[in-house]
Amino acid sequence: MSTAKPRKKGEPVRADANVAVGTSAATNRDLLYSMLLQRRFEERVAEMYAIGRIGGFCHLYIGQEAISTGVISLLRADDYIITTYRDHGQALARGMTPRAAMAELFGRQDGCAKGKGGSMHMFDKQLGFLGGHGIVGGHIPIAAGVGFAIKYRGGDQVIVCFMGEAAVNNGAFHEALNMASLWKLPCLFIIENNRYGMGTALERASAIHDIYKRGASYDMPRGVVDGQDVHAVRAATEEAIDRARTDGTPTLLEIRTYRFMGHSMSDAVSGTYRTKEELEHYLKRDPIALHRQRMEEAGEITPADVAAMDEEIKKIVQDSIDFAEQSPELPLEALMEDILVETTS
Amino acid sequence: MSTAKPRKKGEPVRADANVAVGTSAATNRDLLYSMLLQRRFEERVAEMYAIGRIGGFCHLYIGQEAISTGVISLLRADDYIITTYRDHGQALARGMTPRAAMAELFGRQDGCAKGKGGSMHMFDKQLGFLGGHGIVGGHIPIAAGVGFAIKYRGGDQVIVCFMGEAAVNNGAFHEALNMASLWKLPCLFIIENNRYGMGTALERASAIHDIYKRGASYDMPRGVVDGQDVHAVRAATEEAIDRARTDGTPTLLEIRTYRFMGHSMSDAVSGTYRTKEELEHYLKRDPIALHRQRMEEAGEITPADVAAMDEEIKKIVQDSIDFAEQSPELPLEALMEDILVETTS
Amino acid sequence: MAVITYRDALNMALREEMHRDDRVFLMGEEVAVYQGAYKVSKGLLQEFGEMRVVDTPITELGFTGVGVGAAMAGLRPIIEFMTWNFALLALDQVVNAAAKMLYMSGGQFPMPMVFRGPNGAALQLGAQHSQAWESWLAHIPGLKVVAPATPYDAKGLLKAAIRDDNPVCFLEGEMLYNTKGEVPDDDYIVPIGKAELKREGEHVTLVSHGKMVLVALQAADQMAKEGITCDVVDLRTIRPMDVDAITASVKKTSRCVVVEEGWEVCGVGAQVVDYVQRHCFDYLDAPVLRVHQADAPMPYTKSLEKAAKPDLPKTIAAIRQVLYLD
Amino acid sequence: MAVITYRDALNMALREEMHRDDRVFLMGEEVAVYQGAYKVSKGLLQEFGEMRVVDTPITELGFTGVGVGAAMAGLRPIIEFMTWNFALLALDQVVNAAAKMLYMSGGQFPMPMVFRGPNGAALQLGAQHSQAWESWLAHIPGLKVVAPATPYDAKGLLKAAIRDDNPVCFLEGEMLYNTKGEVPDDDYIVPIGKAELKREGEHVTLVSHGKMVLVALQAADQMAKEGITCDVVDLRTIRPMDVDAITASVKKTSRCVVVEEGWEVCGVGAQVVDYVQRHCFDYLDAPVLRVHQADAPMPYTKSLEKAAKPDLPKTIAAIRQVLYLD
Ligand SMILES: Cc1ncc(C[n+]2csc(CCOP(=O)(O)OP(=O)(O)O)c2C)c(N)n1
Ligand SMILES: Cc1ncc(C[n+]2csc(CCOP(=O)(O)OP(=O)(O)O)c2C)c(N)n1
Ligand SMILES: [Mg+2]
Ligand SMILES: [Mg+2]
Repeated sequence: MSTAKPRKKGEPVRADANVAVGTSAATNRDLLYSMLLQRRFEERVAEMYAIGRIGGFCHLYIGQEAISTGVISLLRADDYIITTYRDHGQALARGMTPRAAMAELFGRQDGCAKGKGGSMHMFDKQLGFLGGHGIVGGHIPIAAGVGFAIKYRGGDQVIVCFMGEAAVNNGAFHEALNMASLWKLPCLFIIENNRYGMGTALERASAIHDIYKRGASYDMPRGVVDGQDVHAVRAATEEAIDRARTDGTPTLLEIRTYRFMGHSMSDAVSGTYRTKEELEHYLKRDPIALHRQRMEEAGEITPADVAAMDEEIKKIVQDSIDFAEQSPELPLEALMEDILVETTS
Repeated sequence: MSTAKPRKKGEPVRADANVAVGTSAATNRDLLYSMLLQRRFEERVAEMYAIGRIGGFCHLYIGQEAISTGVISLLRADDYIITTYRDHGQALARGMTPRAAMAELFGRQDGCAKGKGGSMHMFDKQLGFLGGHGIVGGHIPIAAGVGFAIKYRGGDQVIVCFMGEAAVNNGAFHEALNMASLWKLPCLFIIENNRYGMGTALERASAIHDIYKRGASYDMPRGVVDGQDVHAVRAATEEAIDRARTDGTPTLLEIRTYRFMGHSMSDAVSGTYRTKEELEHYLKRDPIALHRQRMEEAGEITPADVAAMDEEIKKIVQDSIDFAEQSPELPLEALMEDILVETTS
Repeated sequence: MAVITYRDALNMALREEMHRDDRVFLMGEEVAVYQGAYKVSKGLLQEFGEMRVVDTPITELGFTGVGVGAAMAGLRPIIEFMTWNFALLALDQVVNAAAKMLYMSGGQFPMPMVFRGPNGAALQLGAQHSQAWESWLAHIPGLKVVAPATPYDAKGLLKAAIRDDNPVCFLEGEMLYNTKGEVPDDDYIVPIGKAELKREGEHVTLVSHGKMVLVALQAADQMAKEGITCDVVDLRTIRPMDVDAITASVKKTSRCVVVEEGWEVCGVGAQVVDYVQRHCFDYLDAPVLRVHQADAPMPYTKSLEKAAKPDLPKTIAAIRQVLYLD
Repeated sequence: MAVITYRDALNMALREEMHRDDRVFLMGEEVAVYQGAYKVSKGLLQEFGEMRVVDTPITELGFTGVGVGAAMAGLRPIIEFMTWNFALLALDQVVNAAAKMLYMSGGQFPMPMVFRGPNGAALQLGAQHSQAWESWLAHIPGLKVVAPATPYDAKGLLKAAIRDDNPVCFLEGEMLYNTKGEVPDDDYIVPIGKAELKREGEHVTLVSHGKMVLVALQAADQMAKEGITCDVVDLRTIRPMDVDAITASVKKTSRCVVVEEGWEVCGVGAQVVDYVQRHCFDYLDAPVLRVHQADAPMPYTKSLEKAAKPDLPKTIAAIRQVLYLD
């Protein structure tokens, strides 16, 4: 049953919505809204990148929205999230406003990191959103450290660590998971297995292909999940969260998905390393379409409702662009700020 | 059946002895000789360290000799070995002369690395002995690289990589084993599980205690072996070598043993992190005593034979000390030599 | 002589050397199927096969160690870092293994290998993807460090690096890959350890390397309009540094400005200053000045990034200052 | 005032700060049950328990990252490296995470943490265990780097580092742990960023830090017998460097020698030279000279190791040279 608080129109799924696993219409609507917001937001991000409003490396999340939405919809406001450079979706799912996210992408001072971080480094302390990290694998031990702090303080929060499947071959993954299990740190290690690390297929990078099985090396509860089905994601996540809150047991989840766009804005959608046919095959399982269809079949939503939601979201995204456009860049003296703090404790 | 070539008295077991697994008297005698040589050599090393002839960090191998001897006795002269800072035993088992080893420990120019390497960094290119390495885990990817070179050239050699059980938690282990299996590199990864990494018991460092099981994360053949029984070590090694020579399949072997001395010369044998009782329990399974007893029971050797062998070995070790004593240190200009080579190809 | 890009010059060097010596192979992330993250290895997989052009998992520490082992066993690895930013994870292998193996082994194991990839900041890549590591690498005995500024030097130095029997860190530049220049398609070498006087002048010595050489040359052009001429010393090799080339120029001009991409503290410029003041003490008419990145992590913000980077105006300002022009 | 060892001074600082603030914890290899590889953390496990004194697996990269995460979540980690040699494996976390988090997050995440352990060569530990990393660390904006030479400074600076809300790299010395000095057992702080004039003189400025300060002081004593007196500037903090303290002294003495443990190229001394020639150009009567480790990996060979290290005779020789004494 959903315990979702009433949500103001245009407000994304709140981290504190505390929606339980279930199929209530309200919950499903929140989930659809969250995924659609990420989708529409990033479609416009691609445009903004093309016309030079956004620079640097920009990695889109399109196709993977059921994971960010499914996992994060079950978190409490005092839980933590840490992720990779592919961080727009999770930031929005956590409740970062499209304005703060878009302004960050534009490099403006109203961005979630005042424009200093950019696409790969979104942060929001209030939301327990510990960033957007650019070094593959680097944030995994950091997640274990957040878990350590939770245990140190005797809290029952959890930290969710999103990573790509290619990160699983990196030494940082191995060191972090061993410590997380050895010390029983309340971590959810979420592998977003979109089958490619840049241009390298999983099978060309990992000696085993059911990578969740690596959890066995750390005696860690593990599982594999359909990442295109937001309900499946939520079911697996809720179990993992319970374990973590109860006695700090960490979990490794391999959530299988597919990246509908190129690795980054500078990578072709298909051609070099994956075929058009493969792409089209996976496009058939669009997480948003699947969820919407299920809702329509259950009579929880009508095409008209969806169209209205879509319109509303598009407005919100347009508003975020207008907002970012008029937000200034930091003044030049800010270059030498935020390097060190003056304080001591 | 043993195919051991006739061995001159005083000559350690040669890498090219090519002894097959078996229990022929000659083979067993070679194995006993090899282990006893390591033992007597290191007993004197401890003395030499105490009187300041040897400096720096010095890690003794006493108690683990069945592993070096068992594994290396099956290698061909063109195979490779790489190991950690705890490298005296393997160097001698490979056929490094006690003179070259002792002179290296003394830091003299007749040492196997001209005295520049010291206890932790013994090298002998002729023997395919690729060193003693001081960074825990660091030599494991290097071993994979040697395996890569073997495959690259289409050879059927193998590389044996010895490591301690604590190295298994390090990221370098994970990255190397994944690549070795993914690319089918002819590597033997030998974990010498002596139950402690310095003062840290395996159980306090690793989330699983049957660490050979980590091989599963890389789909790598694996096994656990009694490291106090030189025959058991050889049996498991021969299988692994066959796999590697046949089609490059690497193997992970956890060989269980115990360090009879402290971690290094500056660490007490027992007290802080392990009890006297535990030590005494393990001392009962001295690999040399066990092997000798088995030989005596089989009537392959008499106490008198052993005494004679022991005498001979003690002479050889004394000779290595006399040799090292009179070997000079490199001249001062050597400080700036061996930094770069002048050659190009 | 053909005019080609820095990228194609590197590609040519790789191809020529892989043909010349079949012990040479290229390993790194996306070097094979993807043809290189920056397409430097374009066509090599097709030409040399997957044993010699090897895609790796994302394991900088691991595959760098694989290169070290391959070198110990007689091969000549070229290890590509997608960018040098990620090499931070591999420095233990570069420093503790590659740079020291020859010494620790008492001369038994030379390490004929090349570590290469783009170094320094590109455009708006943010704090973790915009670092210049030459001063760190130059600190380490047992390494050679090279940073070509032009397509000609890129080809010649990469060929020299591949043939060198020592570990060579080869620093390219994402912003340099598309720059063009004349590159002979014959088999030439640019010697490691030799700087080049890229512009001759009388009044000021500009010392630089890599991408910043282009800025130094622009600065020289601009000052020339005011009748002030500059020696532009392109170090090309940072370690071992061609101290004679620097001091010879400074003894002539009596003034020196060092331009580099990296941070100030203990940067390459600091070492150049040390050499200059030690060897040209009585010749200097002004303190040596340095142009470098602002002492801050690189911001994503466009205007701040621009302000953080060493550039033409900052170089001009330093030149004017050593000339006491304003 | 009690005379205690450098080791005990550090232990005192750890104990006092862990009592003062229960967000402070110590993590590293062998810090707990084993009481520290060098016994710096003696008794802390017994006093504070295993949640605050934590033994880790051999995973420098991993447990340093754990420290970073703990700091992001509000704790104040002290990460011990058994020696800084092994920190090479952790530099990605130190540089790309700890040093940049505040900046990348637009000021949201300060990183109140300390990275500490012995730095530099001890005796015959060979090439992989004898390295001094201060010049590398000092290169990085977002870090503070501290290297106390005396027990008094060790306690005061470690307490300051633990209270600092920024990441502080704290460089100790295996050869310093047993040195003794007066250390008050009350709660004092030595401010980060302030050098100290450890000896006052007229003729030459000796700039040094950490272990080498003791050598500089010996050199000052010896020169004093010839009537030549030295300012001995102990940097104490390498980043941010107290440039004023250096230049004030050099403006007085007109001569300067920098003594450091590490390698020459792009070393700390190079940066000191840069500051001195820039700010004291018209005051200098001689080039600034540097004393440092030979430009080679550290050999195990006893006599070669001695020859490789900076020492009293080399320091005296440099002093005499800047005075044109022979
Ligand atoms: C240590 C490191 N090496 C290389 C890179 C370059 N790089 C950025 S993303 C990426 C692929 C990561 O793939 P995966 O982990 O599957 O995540 P995905 O991009 O598919 O979400 C690579 C190689 C990096 N950022 N960090
Ligand atoms: C990366 C690194 N960290 C720490 C050390 C210090 N150290 C040397 S040996 C050792 C313990 C290793 O234990 P194990 O791998 O079990 O090998 P053993 O000594 O038992 O043979 C440690 C922590 C090191 N040499 N390298
Ligand atoms: Mg992926
Ligand atoms: Mg062990």
